[in-house]
Parts: sequence; structure tokens; C-alpha cells
Amino acid sequence: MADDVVTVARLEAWVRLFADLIAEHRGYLTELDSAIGDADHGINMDRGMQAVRAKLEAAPLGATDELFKLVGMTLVSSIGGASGPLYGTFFLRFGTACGPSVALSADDVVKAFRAGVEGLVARGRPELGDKTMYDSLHPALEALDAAVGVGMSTGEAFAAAWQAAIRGRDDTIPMVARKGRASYLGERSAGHQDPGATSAALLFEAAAGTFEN
Amino acid sequence: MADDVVTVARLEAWVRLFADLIAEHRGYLTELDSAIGDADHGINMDRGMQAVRAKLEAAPLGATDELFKLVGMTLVSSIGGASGPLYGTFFLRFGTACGPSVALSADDVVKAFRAGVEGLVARGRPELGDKTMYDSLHPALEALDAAVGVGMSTGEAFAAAWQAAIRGRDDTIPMVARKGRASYLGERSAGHQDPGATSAALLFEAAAGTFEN
Amino acid sequence: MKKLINDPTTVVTDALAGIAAAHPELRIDHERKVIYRADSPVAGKVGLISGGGSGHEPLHGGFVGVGMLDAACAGEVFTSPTPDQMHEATKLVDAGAGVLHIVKNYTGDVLNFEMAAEMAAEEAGVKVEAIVTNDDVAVEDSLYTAGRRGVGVTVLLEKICGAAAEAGADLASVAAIARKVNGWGRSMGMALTSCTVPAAGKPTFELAETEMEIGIGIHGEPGRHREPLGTAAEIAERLLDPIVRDLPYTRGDAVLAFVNGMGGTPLLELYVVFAEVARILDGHGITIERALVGPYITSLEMAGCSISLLKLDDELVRLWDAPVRTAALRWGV
Amino acid sequence: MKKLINDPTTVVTDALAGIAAAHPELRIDHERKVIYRADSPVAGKVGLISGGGSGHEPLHGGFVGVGMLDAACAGEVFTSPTPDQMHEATKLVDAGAGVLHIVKNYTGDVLNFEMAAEMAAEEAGVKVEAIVTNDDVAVEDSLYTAGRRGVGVTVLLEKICGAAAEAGADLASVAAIARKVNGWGRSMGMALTSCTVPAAGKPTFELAETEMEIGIGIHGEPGRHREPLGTAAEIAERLLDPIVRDLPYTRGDAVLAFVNGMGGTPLLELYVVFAEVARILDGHGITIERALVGPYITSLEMAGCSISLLKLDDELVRLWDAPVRTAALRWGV
Ligand SMILES: Nc1ncnc2c1ncn2[C@@H]1O[C@H](COP(=O)(O)OP(=O)(O)O)[C@@H](O)[C@H]1O
Ligand SMILES: Nc1ncnc2c1ncn2[C@@H]1O[C@H](COP(=O)(O)OP(=O)(O)O)[C@@H](O)[C@H]1O
Ligand SMILES: [Mg+2]
Ligand SMILES: [Mg+2]
Ligand SMILES: [Mg+2]
Ligand SMILES: [Mg+2]
Repeated sequence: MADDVVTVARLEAWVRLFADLIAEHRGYLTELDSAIGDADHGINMDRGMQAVRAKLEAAPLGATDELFKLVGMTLVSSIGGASGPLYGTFFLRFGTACGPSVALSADDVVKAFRAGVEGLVARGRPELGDKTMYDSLHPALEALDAAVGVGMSTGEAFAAAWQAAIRGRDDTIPMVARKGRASYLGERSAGHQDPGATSAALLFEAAAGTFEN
Repeated sequence: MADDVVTVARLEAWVRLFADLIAEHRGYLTELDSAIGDADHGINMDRGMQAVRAKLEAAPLGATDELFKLVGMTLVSSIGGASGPLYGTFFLRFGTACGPSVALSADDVVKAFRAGVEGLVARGRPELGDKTMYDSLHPALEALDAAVGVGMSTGEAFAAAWQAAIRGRDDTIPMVARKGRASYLGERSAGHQDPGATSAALLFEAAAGTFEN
Repeated sequence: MKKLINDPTTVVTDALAGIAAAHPELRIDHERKVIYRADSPVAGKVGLISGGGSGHEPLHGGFVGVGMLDAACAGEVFTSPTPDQMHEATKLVDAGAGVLHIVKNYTGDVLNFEMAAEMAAEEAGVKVEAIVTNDDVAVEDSLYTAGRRGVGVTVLLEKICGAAAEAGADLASVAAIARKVNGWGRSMGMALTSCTVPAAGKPTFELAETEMEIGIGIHGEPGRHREPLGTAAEIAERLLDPIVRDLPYTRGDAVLAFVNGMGGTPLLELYVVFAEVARILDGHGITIERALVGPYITSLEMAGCSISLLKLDDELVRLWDAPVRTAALRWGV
Repeated sequence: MKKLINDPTTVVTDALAGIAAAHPELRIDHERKVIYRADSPVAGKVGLISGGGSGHEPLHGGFVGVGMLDAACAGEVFTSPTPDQMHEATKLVDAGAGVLHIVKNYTGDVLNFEMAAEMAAEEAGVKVEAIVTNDDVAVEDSLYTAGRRGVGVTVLLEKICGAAAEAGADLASVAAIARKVNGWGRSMGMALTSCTVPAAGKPTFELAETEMEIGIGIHGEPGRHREPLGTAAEIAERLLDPIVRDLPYTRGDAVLAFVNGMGGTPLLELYVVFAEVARILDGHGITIERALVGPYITSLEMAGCSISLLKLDDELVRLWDAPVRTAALRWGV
């Protein structure tokens, strides 16, 4: 798939589809957060992605780094809560890694995702098994990397990443939270699916949806 | 019934029976007060009459004026709310009218009741139709007076007074309150039986019960 | 019934023990349920006492201290204290300059304070004047009824008269200021929920999820009307209109605007209401010179609010701003 | 959902409008949702800012003023404010002496304040120190978790550090006092009812008529344990025991005892709880040197309470007693 290029238009479409999926799952994400958190993850993410959508309407299409700086800054300045700095940092680092280009190779895309996840980890210091969005982002990233490595098309690669994200999301159910609000519940946090891992899976669902064919 | 004397022991028995009836109807009186007042008339009257009962255990039997001064002062200092000064004043004036004797004629009893009711009226300035205890006390007093006047036995006279008190109590149902808390409800107070008129009917039920045969 | 209590029958005495433990500057006669200033009687000063049923905290005990009340008598929940309590309080605070009884207009409160005043006059020979507050415009005023209830303006009156007494005004002057405040103040309240009298164990009335009670008092009684739940803006209009029309408050007036919480409504919502009050008064050309927002005269855990306006002149502003040091209102000292 | 609001999406901005109308001594940046002292920046003074989700009123906006905070940032209900808000506040209050960020230990608050500090350092070159409060003993402390929550002690810390800054202490000293207060303070809370986030529209959790939640935070989260409803005495024991054992507070210690209402619990009940706290501490030989009772750090209309203890020495007593003039805490001025 080396010849398989990812345009900035495609990437923006991915962000827009993510906003749609968040809006669609707003109540569900908040529901999950009310069980082990403070009942606002859907409200937070939707407020953030609506703001991103509004900014995108205004701004003309630029280079990839501009696009993701816009997305990241908007999330940071409109969400608040844990998910604001975490998703915000993810997109900011994603953009920096992309650089000013208007089209990326599949390998560049993997690098950008890795930079984004590393930024998020540097910010929140989650470890695997802490019952956070990282438990879904990490396996998804590795699956994407592997798929691209063996030459799959971006469509196939993101589909694989999405499946890995869903598995990671489901794996959070039995976990006892060690980070975020859910950690205050101790053992009571087990048996509930993590809201952030759920929204993270939507991020890859959006990618899979955008890049299929 | 001129020869029909009323001993202080009988009068104390009347007060004790009133205490029993109040305790028995505590919840009902409070229920009535919650519809058009502040849900405490049964609680108030029971607190007061329990205190009276305790005082009676302690104090040895004295003259009628001592008995009713004790009852009146105890109610005044233990009830609070509108019913405290009203029932308190009733018994205080009742006692003053009795004087230091240990036995009263039926006429003395009527005089004492009239003095008590007049004292209550001077205190609360109720008028007939205001939807208060006076709407039950007034007809009861007049019935008692008339019955004694035509020479009925105290038993028959108090039975007649009780029936009049009950009619007076029931007559408060359609009334729009002009005194007490219920007056704040305006038209909404109509259709509810007045709590104080209900406890006043119990006062005569106790007398009828004490003096029958 | 879910409450932080030990026993419905000991709520008031238990709370008094807590007040004693939290406020060493106050003295408490636990048997008579009287909260009074540790430095009572204050030489030469007119004594101010108030009291009423419990369940309205911080009213009245939270307003005992320098620049406000000398003593407060606590009755059972929503039940007036008894005359012997007010009589005791009157003797405790009388320094020879006389005592003002601040009474909210409820039959129970009025009758019990009346008997206390009679006792004080006979036995102790204390000069007692009484002011009966009746600021609640939800009730029509009339000679043939119990008349209007005393509600929010009572708080403002206790502060202002307390300042006058602290400054050395004599009994007649303090009583005159009390009548002026009562005459210039109006209030109205509403409820989102009922409340539960501990001894009764269940809510005084039931209210559907979509309803509110307009024109309530402070004893969990139902209000004058039951209406569909409105927005903060609609509710502020609904309460302010009768208030403004009643005095009336007119263009150019300066007022103290008081948004009071009924006990279960959080401050966040009270400020939302205050914003609407400010907007509406601005429309009338009435200036908010002073403001008070918070739960100061409550009905246990009832959710809801009341709005009070007090017309101000220089004298009242000066007395309102004067130093006060109580558990619930404090500034300048 | 029964609330005195206009629209769930405008609660915070509407309340800010109310705060502005009620408190002319405060300035408000309505766009950035920053409440700050009208006289900011105060020449030579270290700036103190805090902030967090709304729904905890009076925390933090009610604590802005002389002797306490210079500015407070309001987030959406139960959601941390965003870094640009704290960045703006930091610039507003910096007089060159640096700024202390008072952050309650929640991931959202910590991460957003961190980003704000980075911005301030880069762009504005402001010296920023941060104190992260974590006084909630309901949560075990651990390096591998988010750690303990910042709750009631945050209120005490804002007052005490505010007094130090007002007295001219430099940034390092104010931060040192902040660490001392956080180190000497412990808290635990419980709920009788849940609360409803306006935007969510229904209670965060359900609780039966006979149950209570022990070990709650301040965001309507469920607690550590669900237990049968206890008496005030049992609840006070249940909350105080872990607090006393944790520091530990020992015989001879002097403390500030703080009984906080969660928003829907009336003052009457808080005093009943305070009486039990005093009784229990007396049994431990711990002296209550100062007391605070009332709703100061709340969870919307949740019914319940939290108890905080702060060990006191002469320095902390002096700073606690120092004059403060804010909407919610005021004395000496
Ligand atoms: N330290 C952390 N590292 C990574 N993710 C985290 C961390 N803390 C919390 N999260 C994620 O954030 C989610 C909660 O986000 P949200 O509800 O929007 O914020 P808040 O907890 O401030 O209300 C959690 O479900 C979890 O996945
Ligand atoms: N002015 C009055 N004169 C006579 N009776 C009155 C008057 N006001 C109230 N009452 C009686 O008092 C009763 C209420 O008593 P209670 O509930 O114990 O006192 P409160 O109204 O103070 O709670 C009413 O039902 C009414 O019968
Ligand atoms: Mg959340
Ligand atoms: Mg009653
Ligand atoms: Mg009553
Ligand atoms: Mg949140």
C-alpha cells in the first residue's frame, strides 16, 4: 500500500465522522460515566467535537499540521475534564508529526498515531490495565502498525485497528480502575465499561468508516 | 340535677381521658393539620397532654382551681403553637371560675366552661365561621348550658354537648379559614376539617365519657 | 425520611448542642432552649429577642450576636416556642433599657409572645415592645383574618434593628425603625418540593415532578396556588410582580434585594434566580443598592426560594452596613 | 429534574450573571468564566487562583476577595475548566510576585491546570506554583492510582493561604503553607441522596430510602460503600474514625473541625452532626480550637455531609483568624 496516500481531505472527513459518532453516542457515553464517574463524558466529548465542527466550517482547508492543531486546541479549550487535555494532546502531537504536508503515506499516518498516543501517555501517565482510553488506543495503534507493516490497504488496516480498539474497550469491563474518577470506586469500578475507552473505539470506528474503499 | 355534684376527682378523670383521646388521635390530628396547616397539631396536643399527665402523677389532688391552673400552665409551657395559649388559657380561666372548692354544682361547671371559652376568645379573637376550635367549642357550650338549664343529668348534658361539638367540628369542613395557618390557603382551605375543632370535640367526648352514669 | 439526625424527638436539643460546640461566643440555656450573647445583658443597650419554631435555620439562633439579636428562643420544629422561654430570654437580655420582641406574624408566635410580654410586665416589670412582621404578599391583608405572614424581611429587620440598638438607640426608636423596615419590605416564596417534619415522618404535601407551589410560607404549608413548573425567569417574574405592585416599588427606588433559599436549593440556582431579579428590577428602573443571596430563612430541606425587597434610604443603608458578628451574618468585625 | 434554572446549557453563565449583579466588589470575565477581585492585580501580592467544575458553590467563586482567592475559574457543572481559562486568570492576577494554582486532585483538574501552567510559563513568563489538594481519606493513597481526591480541606487552604499572601508572604512561603495545610488536613463525606447534573437530567445514581453512600466525592459519584442509613452519631463515627486514624490526630491536638453540607441538607442537621463530632473528638482528647459549619463545598442539591479536620498551630490559627472578605466567608473586615 506504499502508493496508497492519505489526503488532508480524508483526514478531515475522519474528524467529522468522529464528531458524528460522538453526537450519536452522547447519551450512552454519559450513561457509562454515571456508573463509574460523574456522568459527563458524552456531554464533554460532544461539546468538544461540536466546537471542532464549527471551527472546521469556518477555516479553509490547510495542511495536515494546521488541521490537527485546530482540532487539538479546540478540544483543549472547549472540553475541560480529563478527556480535554488527553484527546487534545493526542491531536496536537498527531498534527506535529504530520508536518505541513497535504498528503501522508500510510507509514506517516502510523507515525502520527504513535506520536499522538505517546503524547497522551506523557500527559495522563496511564498504564495498560488502568481502565482508561489507553487500554483501547494502545492495541488499536499496534494493530494499525502491524497491518500497515504487512502491506494492507489503509481501509483494511483501519478496520483491523478498529477491531482491536473494540477488544481493548471490552477488556476494560472487568478491570479495577487505577486512573481517573473511576479509581475512587475501588473494587466497585469492576464490571463497568470505561467511557473513555468507548469514545476511543469510536475514533477508530470513524477511521475505518472513512477509509474503507 | 341541682343535687348532681361534680367532684374534683371526676374533673381530673375528664382531663386524663382527654389525654388518652389525644394520644389515640395524634396521627389523625396531624394528618388534618398537614392538609391546611403545618402538620403538627396532633404532635403539639399530645406533647402537652403527656406533660399534663406527668404533672398529675406527681401532684396530689388539690382544689379544682389548683387542678386547672396546673393543667393550663402545663399546656402553655409545653405546647407552643397556637393551640398552647388557646387551650392553656381555656383551662386557666376554667380554674379561676371554679375557685378553691373540691366539688362543683352543674351550674358552676357551666360557668367554668363559659369562662374558659371567653378566655380563649379574648386570646385568639376567633369569630364563628373562622374555621377554628371555637366553631366546635361554642355550640358545645351552648348545648351544655341549655341541657343543664332544663335539668338534665351531667351525663346527659355532656352527651348533648359532645354531639353539638361534633356538629360544629363537621361544619368547619366547607368553611374558608379566616384565622390560623389555614387562612393562608384562602379558598384552598375549604373542604378540609379543622384540626383544632377536631381536638375540641375530643375534649367534650372525654367529658361525656367521664360523666356518663 | 432521610435526615442526619439521631431521633425525631431530640433534633432541636441535639442541634443546640452543636451550636454550643461550634460557637463559643454564644451561651445556651439548653433547658429553656434560649441562645443568647455571652455578654448579655449589654449595659444600657435595648435588648432584641426573637424566636419561633425550629427548622428555619440559620433564623433565629444564627443571628444572635453583636449588632443583631441578643437572644433567640427555639421551639419544636415549625412550632412556636412557649411563653416561659421568651420570658426567660427577656429577663436574660434586659439591661433596663427595655426589650424588643421580634415576632413573625403566625397566630402561634403572636399568642405565645403576647403571653410572655404579659408575664414580663407583671413579674419582672420589664418594658417590652413588640414588632410583628407581616411581609408576605402571597396573603391578602385583612382585619378579619390572621393577616400576612412574617417571612424574609424578618432577617433584614433583625440586622437593621440590631445595628440601631448596638448604636444606642432607645426602645421607642428601635421599635420605630422596626416598623419602618416592616413597612418598606415585601416578600413572596415558592417551592419545588415539600419538606418532612421529623416528628411527622413524611412530606407535608405531595408535588408532581412538573409542578411547583407558589405563595408558600416557611412551615412546609402548601402555597396559595399549584402551577406547572416554570423557568427561573418565569418564577422570578411570578414572585416579583406582586411584590413590586404591592408597596409599590417605583422607578428611582433603591432597594435591598434578597433571594433566599428554602433549605434544599443550592446556591448555584439562587444566583440564577438573582440574575433574573436584577434584570426585572432594572426594567422597572429600581436600583439594587444592597444584595443578599443564600439560605437564611428556611423550611428544613424544602427546595425552592423566596424573594424579598426592602426599600432603602440613607438611614437603612447605614444600619445595614454597620458591623455585625453572628454565626450566619458577619461583616465589619 | 426540578431546578430553579432557565436552561441546562446556560446554568453556569446565568449564575455568573447573578454573582455579578449581587457582588459589585467582584469582576467577571463572562466569556472566559473567570471571577476575580476588582482590584486585581494587587501590587506586590502573590496571586492565588483556583477553579474547577461548577456545582460546588460557594466554592470557588464565593471565596474570591480580600484575604482569600484573587480569581476563580468556573467550568461546566462537575467538569474542570479549560487551560485557557486558568491561563487568563493567571495573567489577570499576576503582579510580578508569581501565582499559586490551588488544584483539587482530580485528573481533569490536574491536567487542565498543568497545561495552563505550561502556557503561562511559555507565553507570559509568569512564575507559577501549584498545590494539589488530596485530603479525602475515603480513597487509599497510592503512586499507581489517581490518588486521593481534594475535598473540604481545599476551602480551609484557600482561606489560610489567602491570608498569608495578603500579609505579603512570597510565592515559596505561600506554597509551603499550602503544603502544610494539605498535609495536616483530612476529610470524608457521605450522601443521603444523589444529585442531578442539569445537562444529564437524571440522578447520577439511585439510593433506596434506607441506604446511604459512604466515601463520596463532590461530583455526585457513588461512594466507596453503600450501607444501611445510620443515625447522626453513627455517621459521625463512620466518617471521623478513618480521618482521625489516618493522620493520625492524637490526644492533645488542637484542630479546626469543619462539618460541610453537600447542598441539600439543612443547617439544622449539620449542627446535629457537629454535636456528635464534638462528642467524639472530646473522647479522643482532641480540642476543637476553631469550627466551621455550613455548605461550603457542595454537590448541587445532594443531601449529605462531609467532615474535615485540620490540625492547628499558632501560625495556622493566626492565618485562619485574619480578616477575609468574600461572598461566602467574611470576618474582621
Ligand atoms: N490518567 C488518565 N490517563 C488516560 N485516560 C484517562 C486518565 N484519567 C481518566 N482518563 C479517561 O478519561 C475518561 C473520563 O473522561 P471525562 O468523563 O470526560 O472526564 P472527567 O473524568 O474529568 O469527568 C475515563 O473514562 C478514562 O478513559
Ligand atoms: N385565632 C385563633 N383562634 C382560635 N383558634 C385558633 C386560632 N388560630 C388557630 N386556631 C386553632 O389552632 C389550630 C392549629 O393548632 P396547632 O396546629 O397546634 O398550632 P399551629 O397552627 O401554630 O401549628 C387550628 O386548627 C385552629 O383550630
Ligand atoms: Mg466524567
Ligand atoms: Mg399546626
Ligand atoms: Mg405549628
Ligand atoms: Mg467531569
